[in-house]
Amino acid sequence: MSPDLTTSLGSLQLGAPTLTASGCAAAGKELAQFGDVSTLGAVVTKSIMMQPRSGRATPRMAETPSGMLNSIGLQGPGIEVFLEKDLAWLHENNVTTIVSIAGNNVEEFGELARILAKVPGVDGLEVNISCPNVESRGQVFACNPVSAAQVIETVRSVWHSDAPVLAKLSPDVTDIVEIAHSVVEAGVDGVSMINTLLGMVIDVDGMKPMLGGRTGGLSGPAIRPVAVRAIYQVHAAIPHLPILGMGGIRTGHDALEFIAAGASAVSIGTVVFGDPSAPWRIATELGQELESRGYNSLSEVIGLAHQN
Amino acid sequence: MSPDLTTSLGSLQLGAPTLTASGCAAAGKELAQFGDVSTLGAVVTKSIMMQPRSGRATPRMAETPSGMLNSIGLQGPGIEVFLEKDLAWLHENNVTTIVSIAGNNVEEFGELARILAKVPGVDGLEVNISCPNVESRGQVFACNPVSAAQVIETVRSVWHSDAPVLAKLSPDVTDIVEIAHSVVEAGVDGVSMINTLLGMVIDVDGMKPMLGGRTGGLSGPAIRPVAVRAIYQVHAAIPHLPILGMGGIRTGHDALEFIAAGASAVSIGTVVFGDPSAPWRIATELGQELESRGYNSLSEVIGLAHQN
Amino acid sequence: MSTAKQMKCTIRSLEPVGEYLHLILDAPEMPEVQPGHFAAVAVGGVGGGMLLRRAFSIHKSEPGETLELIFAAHGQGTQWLATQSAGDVIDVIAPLGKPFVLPRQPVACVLVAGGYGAAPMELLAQQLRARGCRVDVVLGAATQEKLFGVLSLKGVSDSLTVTTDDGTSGVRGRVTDVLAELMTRNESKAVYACGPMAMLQAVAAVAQENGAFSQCAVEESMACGIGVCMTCVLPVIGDDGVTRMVRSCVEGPVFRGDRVRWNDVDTIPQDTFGAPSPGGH
Amino acid sequence: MSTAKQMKCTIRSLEPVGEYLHLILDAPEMPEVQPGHFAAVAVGGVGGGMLLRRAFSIHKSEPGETLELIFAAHGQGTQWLATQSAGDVIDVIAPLGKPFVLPRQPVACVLVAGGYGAAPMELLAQQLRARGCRVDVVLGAATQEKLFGVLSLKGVSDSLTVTTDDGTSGVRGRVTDVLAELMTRNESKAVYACGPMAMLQAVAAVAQENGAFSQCAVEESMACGIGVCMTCVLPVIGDDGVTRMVRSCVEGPVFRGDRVRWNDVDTIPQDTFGAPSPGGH
Ligand SMILES: Cc1cc2nc3c(=O)[nH]c(=O)nc-3n(C[C@H](O)[C@H](O)[C@H](O)COP(=O)(O)OP(=O)(O)OC[C@H]3O[C@@H](n4cnc5c(N)ncnc54)[C@H](O)[C@@H]3O)c2cc1C
Ligand SMILES: Cc1cc2nc3c(=O)[nH]c(=O)nc-3n(C[C@H](O)[C@H](O)[C@H](O)COP(=O)(O)OP(=O)(O)OC[C@H]3O[C@@H](n4cnc5c(N)ncnc54)[C@H](O)[C@@H]3O)c2cc1C
Ligand SMILES: Cc1cc2nc3c(=O)[nH]c(=O)nc-3n(C[C@H](O)[C@H](O)[C@H](O)COP(=O)(O)O)c2cc1C
Ligand SMILES: Cc1cc2nc3c(=O)[nH]c(=O)nc-3n(C[C@H](O)[C@H](O)[C@H](O)COP(=O)(O)O)c2cc1C
Ligand code: FES
Ligand code: FES
Repeated sequence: MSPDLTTSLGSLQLGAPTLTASGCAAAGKELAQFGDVSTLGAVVTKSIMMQPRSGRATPRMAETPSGMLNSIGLQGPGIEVFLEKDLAWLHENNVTTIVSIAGNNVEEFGELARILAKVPGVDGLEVNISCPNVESRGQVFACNPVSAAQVIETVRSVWHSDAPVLAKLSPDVTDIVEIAHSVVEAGVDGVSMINTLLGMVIDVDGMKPMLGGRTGGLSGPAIRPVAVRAIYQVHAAIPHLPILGMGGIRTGHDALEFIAAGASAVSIGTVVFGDPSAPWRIATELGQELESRGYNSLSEVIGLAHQN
Repeated sequence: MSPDLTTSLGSLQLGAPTLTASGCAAAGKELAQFGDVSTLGAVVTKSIMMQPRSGRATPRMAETPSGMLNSIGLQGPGIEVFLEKDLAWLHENNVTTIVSIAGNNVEEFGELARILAKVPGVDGLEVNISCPNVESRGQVFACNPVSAAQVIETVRSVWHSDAPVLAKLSPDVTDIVEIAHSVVEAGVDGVSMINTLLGMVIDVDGMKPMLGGRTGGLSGPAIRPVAVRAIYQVHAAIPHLPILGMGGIRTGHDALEFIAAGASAVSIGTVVFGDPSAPWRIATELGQELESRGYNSLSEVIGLAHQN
Repeated sequence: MSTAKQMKCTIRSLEPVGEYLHLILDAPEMPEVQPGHFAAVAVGGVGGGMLLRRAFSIHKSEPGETLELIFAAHGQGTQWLATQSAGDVIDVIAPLGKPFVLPRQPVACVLVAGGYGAAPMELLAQQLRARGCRVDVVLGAATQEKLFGVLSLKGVSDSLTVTTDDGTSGVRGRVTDVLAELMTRNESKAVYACGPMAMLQAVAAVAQENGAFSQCAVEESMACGIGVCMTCVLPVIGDDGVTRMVRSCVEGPVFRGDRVRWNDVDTIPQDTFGAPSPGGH
Repeated sequence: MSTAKQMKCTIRSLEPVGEYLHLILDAPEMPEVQPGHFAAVAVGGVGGGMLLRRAFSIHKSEPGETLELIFAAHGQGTQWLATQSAGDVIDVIAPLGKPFVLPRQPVACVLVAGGYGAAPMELLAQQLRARGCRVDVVLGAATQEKLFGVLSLKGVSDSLTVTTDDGTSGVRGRVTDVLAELMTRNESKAVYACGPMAMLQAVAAVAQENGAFSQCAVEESMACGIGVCMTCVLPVIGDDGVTRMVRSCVEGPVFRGDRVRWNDVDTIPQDTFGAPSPGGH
């Protein structure tokens, strides 16, 4: 019998263990030509802001060894158009949807949450606190336990919905467990980790940073060991906390590493760019990895690497 | 005419721009079969401690995408044997030598510096503050501006030598510029960056962390964009501070990225394991990269990417 | 949006043509292709260090049979591709992007290409001629070895002009040095262009000055090629007159030449939809 | 420490032998080799995602001419190596490590190998016989396809015994099931072993029980293979009776079987030189 791959993130039941990572699948529609999007664990949408946003200047990407840098700068249509077009499509197509939100300040996060709490088809909220706080000299919310908690408290106070709220954590911190503790106290139902690492590539012909935004976020298999470590640390410190894991997952074997470290489900990000069918393929492979090791379900493996 | 590749780190003149990275060339002797070690910029020796040290249990390494994890745990013979055997060999062979030191507490760093300040053949000191502080629940010195500064102040107070003192910084911090500022105030002549990133690989057959030490340090080309970013940030904040750059350098082109970001010289680490002649090859390639772009010297390129 | 297929394709042949390589793939699952469509090829092998696909204009294709690409071995990925050989299997997604829009009327058209930008032009010329259009071709390159398609395009066009920067073949100079006169002579109503951005900008300008419609296939750095990553954007003016940062992989790579804000590529013009207000967001 | 060469070697042939692959390289710069030396092979190609070399016992070598290895396509790197073909060039460092120590006297020796552990044994048998030693060989594997070298070792030994776990060839069981009796019968004074750690441990124990000297080639995960990284250590008792974490790439891979603390491999025994005091350093 093939293993039971269903899982959950807090109150949200997932029919499959692989989700798309925010910013790596737009709002799901473009992936429909490579698979049935409604069979994914969920689509996590590109972080949406209140206002339309042009993003940063190009070049916005650089390939790096086993990874890439991006500096998209949260380009998006703003929450209104998102609801009308993107969320409507997801809802019509019965896609489990986790909406990722980003704000320039704490209030904007609150406004976004207030709007989304009322809308049908939002199965979960991922709060991308790994974006710069314009009120605090551009420091990233997730890099400070106080500002991270402020965002979550504000979101929580207006989130009149049963759908879980996840905080998306940045690995660019001295102590990720401290940040996890602070968002848990502020009331999250789970955490998503990890966002990208801050990186840079220099264009040595132009003698300037390669990306239009100078720095960018490093993602892909290159960062996988950092993601596994972060998840392992947070699960060790807060065992009951649901974790949506991500960071360089390419195969079912990689996904199993994340589950064993403590993730309840995984998001596939950068690898989708090279292999758009990866979210489906990895779910299948994960099933095979579990089966070949004699496990009957994914749930029995969550955090198992902590027992040995 | 081929470009002038000589450079300096504070008062230390280097005949070549590529050094070995601490822990990636032992004390130089084993590399002698692949090249003339005295022609390298310098050998940076494996971090030495006061006492002999067995290191951590095996497995001590795991290959990762474009990188590796290691958890050696600072295995070494202790300062006494180091002076007798390793330093003596380096000195006899006219190798420019930067000795890397590590202590379990602030006093040990001081003791090591006091001993080394008197010994001939020490051309520079690299203070590896990226190791755990046993007195502070194992927190790494370099992760805290106060403990980082304490180490440097203590070293500086007994360092009666003209050879430069470099602090080796960890990238696993929220704000590396803050740490750089604090070690500069404490009196370093330069910084080495970056040390490895904390990572983990799970053995999904054994269902436990792969490494004997559970976590390990991630190095290699995978982390290069993080290193370039860190160097760029520190050079932007403290332009006069000499930087020894490292982190995944594989080619002369990579080395040029580091120089353009603000490094005065570079150390070659993990890549040596796959290509023991890399430190020499990369110096040659760097010369070609400079020449093909019409530069006459390495020194004119240091930090050049900040001007555009 | 075209519906693309992710396919394993066996290399039938890989041969040099001038400074480029001509790759012919067995592509039994290949859908119909329009000129201007592109293909995205995975490089470096599984477990290699390169995650991102490389984009190439589709040169030719027999649906259900073959797919042909022309490429320059340039950086790490294309150099890897150049070392593959017949029998090796590569992973390809195609067809991608919006193709060239063909005129409804049998008007005179000029096809302008720089270097490997000529790859999609034979297919385009054939389709235009099938609609009764006059087809004039201008091929430019830095030097003779970087010209592609001179012979084959001669066979499917009414005239073919070659320019090289160094004069090693045809007229010494740029494609735009000959374009205006050619357009006047033939009363060309549409210009189709593929090549470097600077060339596209110049061609679009000449087209506009001569009252012609232009279609330009742009080349922006692409991470995904399928519309999900937002790396490949450039400022394009919409039907409503508003400039947006638009994805060249799904809304392009072919754009109307008068709609692309060529001077502002690699910037966010201040009047772009959603642009940062002065002083930041 | 041997002096190793970093060489570009062209593949002369790569052929399957049972479940293994036999790689023959052109190695014009190859120095002299002793049995037990190993080679470290770069895998994945330049720019690939694999930074570390793979270590293989040297099977055979003609100095200045060839280098032969036997390997199992196991993980990512060896699988890549298995896809290479004649004419491809790979980067090799050899010879590395400390080889087997040969006896001064012409004593009776037993060579025990598990699976591809037989790779260095033909060379070893030849050298022992050249010194007048009697050579008995025991080859073991899980199953018949995982045996290597049966025929060739028959030709250079006085007796050859095969064991397989599943009985598909030779005696059903482990190499140690036949070793003691063989040693008694032939009054063997030295045992040479290469294979999995558990086998080495068992062989070393049997050798010691029978008053023989043993030499075991261990297999520890290696990052550099040249002594600079300290990843490949295991606890070995020195001449002074002190246990140290010793690098198997330069002080091994061949160790005296009675000196390796087999039960403590993958730990730091408390009495190791420099071990953490209880409660940490
Ligand atoms: C729509 C389209 C059609 C193209 N058609 C052709 C063609 O027919 N023949 C041809 O030779 N080339 C074509 N190119 C350019 C080709 O994609 C690049 O030359 C190639 O991606 C460079 O890869 P590399 O491995 O050589 O370089 P690398 O520097 O290793 O590439 C690193 C990364 O940057 C991206 N990149 C680098 N340069 C470009 C570029 N110029 N355009 C887009 N992405 C880039 C790569 O896709 C990769 O993700 C086309 C590009 C686009 C966008
Ligand atoms: C001295 C010595 C001699 C050897 N001789 C042979 C031989 O003759 N034939 C043969 O088939 N194999 C031999 N091995 C084992 C061989 O090195 C490993 O099977 C191989 O490195 C695994 O690489 P991979 O790409 O298949 O696995 P991966 O899992 O991709 O390897 C990842 C990393 O771990 C290291 N590693 C993994 N397994 C081992 C291992 N068992 N031993 C050492 N390093 C390992 C690799 O070198 C690499 O750096 C020998 C090992 C040593 C140390
Ligand atoms: C092009 C790109 C855009 C991204 N955009 C977002 C985003 O809008 N919001 C967010 O929370 N994370 C974003 N991420 C981060 C990913 O969701 C993910 O956390 C990270 O890339 C690590 O996973 P990966 O290695 O599988 O890509 C983006 C990543 C990439 C590569
Ligand atoms: C096996 C290994 C051992 C290391 N040991 C030390 C050490 O003792 N002291 C130190 O400061 N850094 C040590 N490092 C870190 C390197 O010096 C270097 O900072 C880091 O690996 C990044 O450079 P690289 O990617 O070129 O290896 C070690 C790295 C490796 C891979
Ligand atoms: S390349 Fe990803 S959206 Fe266009
Ligand atoms: S493998 Fe590096 S020291 Fe042995």
